[in-house]
Amino acid sequence: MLKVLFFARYRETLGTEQLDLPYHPDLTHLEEVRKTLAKQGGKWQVLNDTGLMCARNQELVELHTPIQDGDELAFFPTVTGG
Amino acid sequence: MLKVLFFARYRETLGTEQLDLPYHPDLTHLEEVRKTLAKQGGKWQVLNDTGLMCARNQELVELHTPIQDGDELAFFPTVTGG
Amino acid sequence: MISIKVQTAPFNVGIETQLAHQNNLSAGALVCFSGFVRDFNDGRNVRSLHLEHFPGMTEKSLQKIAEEACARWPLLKVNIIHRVGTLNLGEPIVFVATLSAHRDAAFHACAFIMDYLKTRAPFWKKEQSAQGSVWVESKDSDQYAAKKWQESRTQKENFE
Amino acid sequence: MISIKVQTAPFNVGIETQLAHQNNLSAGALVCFSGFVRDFNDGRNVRSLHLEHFPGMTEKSLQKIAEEACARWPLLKVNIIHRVGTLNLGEPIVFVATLSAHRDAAFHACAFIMDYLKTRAPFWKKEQSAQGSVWVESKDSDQYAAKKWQESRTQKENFE
Repeated sequence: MLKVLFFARYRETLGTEQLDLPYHPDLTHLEEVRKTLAKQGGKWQVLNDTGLMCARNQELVELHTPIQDGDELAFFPTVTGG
Repeated sequence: MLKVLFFARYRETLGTEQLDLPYHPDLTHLEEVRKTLAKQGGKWQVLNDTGLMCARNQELVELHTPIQDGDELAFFPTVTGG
Repeated sequence: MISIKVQTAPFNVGIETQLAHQNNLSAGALVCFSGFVRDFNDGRNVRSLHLEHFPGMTEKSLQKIAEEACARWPLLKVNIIHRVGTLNLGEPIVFVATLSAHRDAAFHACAFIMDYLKTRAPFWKKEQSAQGSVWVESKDSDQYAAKKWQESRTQKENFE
Repeated sequence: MISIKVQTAPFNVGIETQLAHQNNLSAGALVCFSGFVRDFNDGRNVRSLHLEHFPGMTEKSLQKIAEEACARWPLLKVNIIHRVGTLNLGEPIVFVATLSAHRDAAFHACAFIMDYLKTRAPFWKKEQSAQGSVWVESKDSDQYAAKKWQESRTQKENFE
Protein backbone atom coordinates (compact mmCIF):
# COMPACT_ATOMS: atom_id res chain seq x y z
CA MET A 1 0.00 0.00 0.00
CA LEU A 2 1.14 3.55 -0.74
CA LYS A 3 0.02 6.48 1.38
CA VAL A 4 -0.38 9.67 -0.67
CA LEU A 5 -0.71 13.11 0.94
CA PHE A 6 -1.85 16.40 -0.60
CA PHE A 7 -1.28 19.91 0.72
CA ALA A 8 -2.47 23.49 0.31
CA ARG A 9 -4.18 24.24 -3.02
CA TYR A 10 -4.08 20.57 -4.13
CA ARG A 11 -5.67 19.46 -0.86
CA GLU A 12 -8.44 22.03 -1.32
CA THR A 13 -9.05 21.22 -5.00
CA LEU A 14 -9.10 17.45 -4.38
CA GLY A 15 -11.16 17.79 -1.21
CA THR A 16 -8.89 15.25 0.46
CA GLU A 17 -5.60 15.38 2.33
CA GLN A 18 -4.73 11.70 2.13
CA LEU A 19 -5.50 8.50 0.26
CA ASP A 20 -4.26 4.94 0.21
CA LEU A 21 -3.23 3.54 -3.16
CA PRO A 22 -2.71 -0.24 -3.60
CA TYR A 23 0.91 -0.85 -4.54
CA HIS A 24 1.56 -2.26 -8.02
CA PRO A 25 4.98 -3.11 -9.51
CA ASP A 26 4.24 -0.76 -12.43
CA LEU A 27 4.38 2.14 -9.99
CA THR A 28 8.16 2.30 -10.15
CA HIS A 29 8.59 6.05 -9.66
CA LEU A 30 6.67 8.99 -8.20
CA GLU A 31 5.90 10.08 -11.77
CA GLU A 32 3.82 6.90 -12.36
CA VAL A 33 1.79 7.57 -9.23
CA ARG A 34 1.19 11.17 -10.32
CA LYS A 35 0.10 10.06 -13.83
CA THR A 36 -2.18 7.34 -12.45
CA LEU A 37 -3.97 9.88 -10.29
CA ALA A 38 -4.06 12.71 -12.86
CA LYS A 39 -5.54 10.56 -15.64
CA GLN A 40 -8.71 10.18 -13.57
CA GLY A 41 -9.48 13.63 -15.02
CA GLY A 42 -11.63 16.38 -13.49
CA LYS A 43 -10.22 17.80 -10.29
CA TRP A 44 -7.31 15.31 -10.46
CA GLN A 45 -5.83 17.30 -13.33
CA VAL A 46 -4.51 19.68 -10.68
CA LEU A 47 -1.60 17.19 -10.49
CA ASN A 48 -0.54 18.32 -13.99
CA ASP A 49 0.42 21.67 -12.42
CA THR A 50 3.86 22.80 -13.66
CA GLY A 51 4.84 23.94 -10.14
CA LEU A 52 4.16 20.50 -8.61
CA MET A 53 6.65 19.35 -5.97
CA CYS A 54 6.81 15.97 -4.27
CA ALA A 55 8.20 14.15 -1.26
CA ARG A 56 8.96 10.52 -0.46
CA ASN A 57 8.95 9.58 3.22
CA GLN A 58 9.06 13.26 4.22
CA GLU A 59 12.03 14.08 2.04
CA LEU A 60 11.89 16.43 -0.95
CA VAL A 61 12.55 14.43 -4.13
CA GLU A 62 12.11 14.60 -7.90
CA LEU A 63 9.38 12.82 -9.87
CA HIS A 64 11.95 10.37 -11.28
CA THR A 65 12.72 9.07 -7.77
CA PRO A 66 12.03 5.30 -7.38
CA ILE A 67 9.43 4.24 -4.81
CA GLN A 68 8.70 1.10 -2.77
CA ASP A 69 5.63 -0.55 -1.29
CA GLY A 70 4.84 1.11 2.06
CA ASP A 71 6.17 4.54 1.11
CA GLU A 72 4.51 7.74 2.24
CA LEU A 73 4.34 10.02 -0.79
CA ALA A 74 3.21 13.64 -0.99
CA PHE A 75 2.28 16.02 -3.81
CA PHE A 76 2.06 19.77 -3.23
CA PRO A 77 2.32 23.13 -5.00
CA THR A 78 5.61 25.06 -5.03
CA VAL A 79 6.34 26.03 -1.42
CA THR A 80 5.83 29.65 -0.32
CA GLY A 81 7.04 29.85 3.29
CA GLY A 82 9.50 32.23 4.90
CA MET B 1 46.66 78.26 8.97
CA LEU B 2 46.03 74.49 8.62
CA LYS B 3 44.80 72.41 11.53
CA VAL B 4 46.23 68.87 11.46
CA LEU B 5 44.80 66.05 13.61
CA PHE B 6 46.29 62.64 14.43
CA PHE B 7 44.50 59.57 15.72
CA ALA B 8 45.13 56.20 17.33
CA ARG B 9 48.66 54.82 16.83
CA TYR B 10 49.90 58.01 15.11
CA ARG B 11 48.57 60.16 17.97
CA GLU B 12 50.39 57.94 20.48
CA THR B 13 53.66 57.82 18.52
CA LEU B 14 53.69 61.59 17.92
CA GLY B 15 52.57 62.38 21.47
CA THR B 16 50.14 64.92 20.07
CA GLU B 17 46.61 64.89 18.74
CA GLN B 18 46.65 68.23 16.97
CA LEU B 19 48.96 70.89 15.57
CA ASP B 20 48.62 74.14 13.65
CA LEU B 21 50.67 74.43 10.48
CA PRO B 22 51.14 77.86 8.84
CA TYR B 23 49.59 77.74 5.35
CA HIS B 24 52.01 78.07 2.41
CA PRO B 25 51.02 78.05 -1.30
CA ASP B 26 53.43 75.11 -1.86
CA LEU B 27 51.13 72.98 0.29
CA THR B 28 48.80 72.28 -2.64
CA HIS B 29 47.70 68.78 -1.67
CA LEU B 30 47.48 66.61 1.45
CA GLU B 31 50.55 64.73 0.20
CA GLU B 32 52.71 67.89 0.55
CA VAL B 33 51.56 68.33 4.14
CA ARG B 34 52.32 64.67 4.90
CA LYS B 35 55.81 64.95 3.33
CA THR B 36 56.56 68.22 5.15
CA LEU B 37 55.76 66.60 8.48
CA ALA B 38 57.41 63.21 7.77
CA LYS B 39 60.72 64.72 6.67
CA GLN B 40 61.25 66.05 10.18
CA GLY B 41 62.42 62.49 10.83
CA GLY B 42 62.32 60.55 14.11
CA LYS B 43 58.82 59.85 15.35
CA TRP B 44 57.40 61.79 12.37
CA GLN B 45 58.36 58.96 10.06
CA VAL B 46 55.21 57.20 11.30
CA LEU B 47 53.52 59.25 8.54
CA ASN B 48 55.36 57.11 5.96
CA ASP B 49 53.12 54.18 7.07
CA THR B 50 51.73 52.33 4.02
CA GLY B 51 48.30 52.05 5.69
CA LEU B 52 47.99 55.82 6.19
CA MET B 53 44.53 57.29 5.58
CA CYS B 54 43.58 60.96 5.57
CA ALA B 55 40.63 63.32 5.84
CA ARG B 56 39.97 66.89 4.76
CA ASN B 57 37.29 68.78 6.71
CA GLN B 58 36.03 65.51 8.19
CA GLU B 59 35.67 63.75 4.89
CA LEU B 60 37.72 60.74 3.84
CA VAL B 61 39.97 61.73 0.91
CA GLU B 62 43.09 60.62 -0.98
CA LEU B 63 46.56 62.16 -0.55
CA HIS B 64 46.27 63.77 -3.98
CA THR B 65 43.26 65.85 -2.84
CA PRO B 66 43.87 69.65 -3.11
CA ILE B 67 43.73 71.69 0.11
CA GLN B 68 43.03 75.32 1.03
CA ASP B 69 44.08 77.70 3.80
CA GLY B 70 41.86 77.10 6.84
CA ASP B 71 41.30 73.38 6.19
CA GLU B 72 41.13 70.85 8.99
CA LEU B 73 43.25 67.88 7.91
CA ALA B 74 43.68 64.53 9.63
CA PHE B 75 46.11 61.61 9.29
CA PHE B 76 45.36 58.23 10.79
CA PRO B 77 46.11 54.49 10.44
CA THR B 78 43.78 52.22 8.46
CA VAL B 79 40.48 52.16 10.33
CA THR B 80 39.52 49.07 12.36
CA GLY B 81 35.99 49.69 13.64
CA GLY B 82 32.88 47.54 13.43
CA MET C 1 24.45 23.98 17.68
CA ILE C 2 21.16 23.92 15.80
CA SER C 3 17.72 24.81 17.12
CA ILE C 4 14.57 24.40 14.99
CA LYS C 5 11.13 25.51 16.14
CA VAL C 6 7.89 25.26 14.15
CA GLN C 7 5.14 26.76 16.25
CA THR C 8 1.67 28.33 16.24
CA ALA C 9 2.58 30.65 19.15
CA PRO C 10 3.80 34.17 18.34
CA PHE C 11 7.40 35.06 19.21
CA ASN C 12 9.39 38.23 19.79
CA VAL C 13 12.30 38.96 17.43
CA GLY C 14 14.08 41.05 20.08
CA ILE C 15 14.08 38.29 22.68
CA GLU C 16 15.17 35.74 20.05
CA THR C 17 18.04 38.00 18.94
CA GLN C 18 19.30 38.25 22.52
CA LEU C 19 18.99 34.49 23.05
CA ALA C 20 20.97 33.82 19.89
CA HIS C 21 24.15 35.43 21.26
CA GLN C 22 23.82 34.90 24.98
CA ASN C 23 26.93 33.61 26.74
CA ASN C 24 28.94 32.84 23.63
CA LEU C 25 32.19 34.76 24.11
CA SER C 26 33.77 33.33 20.94
CA ALA C 27 31.10 34.91 18.77
CA GLY C 28 32.10 38.08 16.98
CA ALA C 29 29.16 38.26 14.59
CA LEU C 30 25.43 37.64 14.78
CA VAL C 31 23.15 38.02 11.76
CA CYS C 32 19.40 37.81 12.33
CA PHE C 33 16.75 37.75 9.64
CA SER C 34 13.13 38.41 10.56
CA GLY C 35 10.28 38.09 8.06
CA PHE C 36 6.96 39.79 8.81
CA VAL C 37 3.36 39.78 7.54
CA ARG C 38 3.20 43.02 5.56
CA ASP C 39 0.25 45.11 4.47
CA PHE C 40 0.61 44.87 0.69
CA ASN C 41 1.54 41.93 -1.52
CA ASP C 42 1.16 41.98 -5.31
CA GLY C 43 -1.31 44.84 -4.93
CA ARG C 44 -3.52 43.07 -2.38
CA ASN C 45 -4.29 44.69 0.98
CA VAL C 46 -3.38 41.87 3.35
CA ARG C 47 -5.31 41.44 6.61
CA SER C 48 -3.85 38.18 7.84
CA LEU C 49 -2.00 35.11 6.67
CA HIS C 50 -2.62 31.41 7.14
CA LEU C 51 0.43 29.17 7.08
CA GLU C 52 -0.10 25.51 6.19
CA HIS C 53 2.77 23.04 6.55
CA PHE C 54 3.67 19.34 6.41
CA PRO C 55 4.17 18.33 10.05
CA GLY C 56 7.20 16.09 10.44
CA MET C 57 8.71 16.91 7.07
CA THR C 58 8.87 20.62 7.94
CA GLU C 59 11.17 20.11 10.93
CA LYS C 60 13.33 17.60 9.03
CA SER C 61 13.78 19.92 6.06
CA LEU C 62 14.73 22.90 8.25
CA GLN C 63 17.21 20.71 10.17
CA LYS C 64 18.76 19.59 6.88
CA ILE C 65 19.07 23.18 5.63
CA ALA C 66 20.72 24.27 8.90
CA GLU C 67 23.13 21.31 8.72
CA GLU C 68 24.09 22.21 5.17
CA ALA C 69 24.82 25.79 6.30
CA CYS C 70 27.05 24.41 9.10
CA ALA C 71 28.90 22.27 6.55
CA ARG C 72 29.55 25.30 4.33
CA TRP C 73 30.51 27.91 6.94
CA PRO C 74 32.10 27.84 10.42
CA LEU C 75 29.02 28.57 12.54
CA LEU C 76 28.67 28.56 16.33
CA LYS C 77 24.88 28.52 16.30
CA VAL C 78 21.89 28.36 13.94
CA ASN C 79 18.41 29.14 15.31
CA ILE C 80 15.36 28.87 13.07
CA ILE C 81 11.79 29.67 14.13
CA HIS C 82 8.84 29.45 11.73
CA ARG C 83 5.24 30.09 12.61
CA VAL C 84 2.28 28.11 11.28
CA GLY C 85 -1.47 28.70 11.57
CA THR C 86 -3.03 32.16 11.48
CA LEU C 87 -0.79 35.24 11.66
CA ASN C 88 -1.82 38.86 11.96
CA LEU C 89 -0.49 41.86 10.06
CA GLY C 90 2.92 42.95 11.40
CA GLU C 91 3.66 39.66 13.18
CA PRO C 92 6.94 37.82 12.57
CA ILE C 93 6.59 34.72 10.35
CA VAL C 94 10.17 33.51 10.36
CA PHE C 95 13.38 34.18 12.29
CA VAL C 96 16.84 32.91 11.35
CA ALA C 97 19.92 33.66 13.46
CA THR C 98 23.47 32.68 12.52
CA LEU C 99 26.33 33.15 14.95
CA SER C 100 30.00 32.99 13.96
CA ALA C 101 33.44 34.33 14.82
CA HIS C 102 33.34 36.49 11.66
CA ARG C 103 30.69 38.44 9.81
CA ASP C 104 31.07 37.00 6.31
CA ALA C 105 30.19 33.46 7.44
CA ALA C 106 27.21 34.73 9.46
CA PHE C 107 25.88 36.88 6.58
CA HIS C 108 26.23 34.22 3.91
CA ALA C 109 24.80 31.43 6.07
CA CYS C 110 21.74 33.48 7.06
CA ALA C 111 20.97 34.43 3.43
CA PHE C 112 21.57 30.84 2.32
CA ILE C 113 19.18 29.43 4.94
CA MET C 114 16.44 31.89 3.92
CA ASP C 115 16.89 31.11 0.21
CA TYR C 116 16.70 27.36 0.85
CA LEU C 117 13.84 27.67 3.34
CA LYS C 118 11.82 29.64 0.77
CA THR C 119 12.21 26.95 -1.89
CA ARG C 120 12.60 23.65 0.02
CA ALA C 121 10.66 23.77 3.29
CA PRO C 122 7.01 22.61 3.01
CA PHE C 123 5.11 25.77 3.98
CA TRP C 124 2.25 27.36 2.03
CA LYS C 125 0.86 30.85 2.60
CA LYS C 126 -2.79 31.78 2.13
CA GLU C 127 -3.55 35.48 2.26
CA GLN C 128 -6.74 36.95 3.66
CA SER C 129 -7.36 40.30 1.97
CA ALA C 130 -10.28 42.56 1.09
CA GLN C 131 -10.37 40.62 -2.21
CA GLY C 132 -10.92 37.35 -0.33
CA SER C 133 -8.62 34.46 0.39
CA VAL C 134 -5.86 33.38 -2.03
CA TRP C 135 -2.92 30.99 -2.03
CA VAL C 136 0.29 32.99 -2.45
CA GLU C 137 2.07 32.33 -5.75
CA SER C 138 5.70 31.26 -5.65
CA LYS C 139 8.23 33.74 -7.05
CA ASP C 140 10.76 32.96 -9.77
CA SER C 141 13.22 35.23 -7.95
CA ASP C 142 13.18 32.81 -4.99
CA GLN C 143 14.03 29.85 -7.23
CA TYR C 144 16.83 31.86 -8.81
CA ALA C 145 18.22 32.93 -5.42
CA ALA C 146 18.37 29.31 -4.23
CA LYS C 147 20.06 28.13 -7.45
CA LYS C 148 22.94 30.57 -6.99
CA TRP C 149 24.10 28.63 -3.91
CA GLN C 150 24.31 25.38 -5.86
CA GLU C 151 26.80 27.01 -8.19
CA SER C 152 29.00 28.04 -5.27
CA ARG C 153 29.36 24.89 -3.20
CA THR C 154 33.02 25.66 -2.56
CA GLN C 155 32.21 28.92 -0.76
CA LYS C 156 33.02 27.51 2.67
CA GLU C 157 36.73 27.77 1.99
CA ASN C 158 36.41 31.53 1.51
CA PHE C 159 35.47 32.04 5.13
CA GLU C 160 37.87 29.81 6.99
CA MET D 1 14.66 56.93 7.51
CA ILE D 2 18.21 56.88 8.86
CA SER D 3 19.30 56.83 12.49
CA ILE D 4 22.99 57.05 13.49
CA LYS D 5 24.19 56.73 17.09
CA VAL D 6 27.81 56.86 18.26
CA GLN D 7 27.81 56.32 22.00
CA THR D 8 29.85 55.27 25.04
CA ALA D 9 26.77 53.73 26.72
CA PRO D 10 26.16 49.99 26.26
CA PHE D 11 23.08 48.93 24.31
CA ASN D 12 20.98 45.80 23.98
CA VAL D 13 20.78 44.10 20.57
CA GLY D 14 17.37 42.58 21.39
CA ILE D 15 15.77 45.92 22.21
CA GLU D 16 17.37 47.50 19.12
CA THR D 17 16.08 44.68 16.90
CA GLN D 18 12.53 45.25 18.15
CA LEU D 19 12.81 49.02 17.70
CA ALA D 20 14.01 48.56 14.12
CA HIS D 21 10.74 46.99 12.96
CA GLN D 22 8.21 48.55 15.30
CA ASN D 23 5.04 49.86 13.64
CA ASN D 24 6.19 49.50 10.08
CA LEU D 25 3.50 47.39 8.42
CA SER D 26 5.05 47.70 4.95
CA ALA D 27 8.21 45.93 6.09
CA GLY D 28 8.49 42.30 5.12
CA ALA D 29 12.17 41.85 5.96
CA LEU D 30 14.51 42.96 8.72
CA VAL D 31 18.20 42.08 8.74
CA CYS D 32 20.20 42.91 11.85
CA PHE D 33 23.95 42.59 12.23
CA SER D 34 25.50 42.66 15.70
CA GLY D 35 29.27 42.67 16.26
CA PHE D 36 30.62 41.66 19.67
CA VAL D 37 33.89 41.81 21.64
CA ARG D 38 35.08 38.20 21.44
CA ASP D 39 37.55 36.30 23.58
CA PHE D 40 40.20 35.47 21.00
CA ASN D 41 41.63 37.56 18.17
CA ASP D 42 44.73 36.54 16.21
CA GLY D 43 45.67 34.22 19.08
CA ARG D 44 45.39 36.89 21.80
CA ASN D 45 43.16 36.35 24.81
CA VAL D 46 41.14 39.56 24.77
CA ARG D 47 39.97 41.09 28.07
CA SER D 48 38.51 44.33 26.82
CA LEU D 49 38.58 46.73 23.90
CA HIS D 50 39.10 50.47 23.66
CA LEU D 51 37.45 52.19 20.71
CA GLU D 52 38.92 55.52 19.60
CA HIS D 53 37.11 57.60 16.98
CA PHE D 54 37.12 60.98 15.23
CA PRO D 55 34.16 62.86 16.76
CA GLY D 56 32.20 64.70 14.09
CA MET D 57 33.67 62.85 11.17
CA THR D 58 32.45 59.51 12.56
CA GLU D 59 28.78 60.50 12.47
CA LYS D 60 29.15 62.11 9.03
CA SER D 61 30.81 59.04 7.54
CA LEU D 62 28.16 56.66 8.94
CA GLN D 63 25.40 58.94 7.63
CA LYS D 64 27.03 58.94 4.20
CA ILE D 65 27.32 55.13 4.16
CA ALA D 66 23.65 54.77 5.18
CA GLU D 67 22.62 57.23 2.45
CA GLU D 68 24.57 55.30 -0.16
CA ALA D 69 22.79 52.09 0.93
CA CYS D 70 19.42 53.88 0.55
CA ALA D 71 20.42 54.99 -2.94
CA ARG D 72 21.31 51.43 -3.95
CA TRP D 73 18.39 49.51 -2.41
CA PRO D 74 14.75 50.31 -1.57
CA LEU D 75 15.03 50.57 2.24
CA LEU D 76 12.39 51.64 4.75
CA LYS D 77 14.87 52.15 7.60
CA VAL D 78 18.58 52.06 8.40
CA ASN D 79 19.68 52.12 12.05
CA ILE D 80 23.38 52.17 12.95
CA ILE D 81 24.76 52.14 16.49
CA HIS D 82 28.50 52.08 17.23
CA ARG D 83 30.07 52.18 20.65
CA VAL D 84 33.23 54.09 21.55
CA GLY D 85 35.35 54.08 24.70
CA THR D 86 35.99 50.96 26.77
CA LEU D 87 34.02 47.79 26.01
CA ASN D 88 34.01 44.53 27.95
CA LEU D 89 34.19 41.00 26.62
CA GLY D 90 30.86 39.87 25.15
CA GLU D 91 29.46 43.39 24.76
CA PRO D 92 28.04 44.57 21.41
CA ILE D 93 30.33 46.97 19.51
CA VAL D 94 28.17 47.68 16.50
CA PHE D 95 24.58 47.14 15.40
CA VAL D 96 23.21 47.66 11.88
CA ALA D 97 19.54 47.13 11.03
CA THR D 98 18.10 47.34 7.51
CA LEU D 99 14.37 47.19 6.92
CA SER D 100 12.79 46.61 3.52
CA ALA D 101 9.76 45.14 1.79
CA HIS D 102 11.91 42.24 0.56
CA ARG D 103 14.75 40.21 1.98
CA ASP D 104 17.36 40.60 -0.78
CA ALA D 105 17.50 44.38 -0.40
CA ALA D 106 17.74 44.10 3.41
CA PHE D 107 20.49 41.44 3.27
CA HIS D 108 22.62 43.22 0.68
CA ALA D 109 22.27 46.64 2.30
CA CYS D 110 23.23 45.33 5.75
CA ALA D 111 26.34 43.55 4.43
CA PHE D 112 27.25 46.61 2.35
CA ILE D 113 27.00 48.96 5.34
CA MET D 114 29.21 46.69 7.46
CA ASP D 115 31.82 46.38 4.69
CA TYR D 116 31.94 50.15 4.22
CA LEU D 117 31.86 50.90 7.94
CA LYS D 118 34.84 48.58 8.46
CA THR D 119 36.94 50.39 5.85
CA ARG D 120 35.66 54.01 5.82
CA ALA D 121 34.42 55.02 9.26
CA PRO D 122 37.13 56.51 11.55
CA PHE D 123 37.21 54.00 14.41
CA TRP D 124 40.32 52.33 15.83
CA LYS D 125 40.35 49.34 18.15
CA LYS D 126 42.92 48.79 20.89
CA GLU D 127 42.85 45.38 22.54
CA GLN D 128 43.67 44.77 26.18
CA SER D 129 44.92 41.20 26.55
CA ALA D 130 47.19 39.17 28.82
CA GLN D 131 49.97 40.16 26.38
CA GLY D 132 49.33 43.87 27.06
CA SER D 133 47.65 46.53 24.98
CA VAL D 134 47.85 46.55 21.17
CA TRP D 135 46.24 48.45 18.30
CA VAL D 136 44.27 46.00 16.16
CA GLU D 137 45.71 45.53 12.67
CA SER D 138 43.42 46.12 9.69
CA LYS D 139 42.55 43.05 7.61
CA ASP D 140 43.07 42.72 3.86
CA SER D 141 39.83 40.73 3.71
CA ASP D 142 37.93 43.84 4.86
CA GLN D 143 39.42 45.96 2.08
CA TYR D 144 38.59 43.24 -0.43
CA ALA D 145 35.00 42.96 0.82
CA ALA D 146 34.45 46.72 0.45
CA LYS D 147 35.95 46.78 -3.07
CA LYS D 148 33.45 44.20 -4.33
CA TRP D 149 30.62 46.73 -3.88
CA GLN D 150 32.36 49.29 -6.07
CA GLU D 151 32.31 46.77 -8.91
CA SER D 152 28.54 46.31 -8.54
CA ARG D 153 27.14 49.82 -8.42
CA THR D 154 24.23 48.79 -10.61
CA GLN D 155 22.97 46.28 -8.04
CA LYS D 156 20.05 48.44 -6.99
CA GLU D 157 18.13 47.53 -10.13
CA ASN D 158 18.23 43.86 -9.17
CA PHE D 159 16.05 44.46 -6.14
CA GLU D 160 13.39 46.79 -7.43
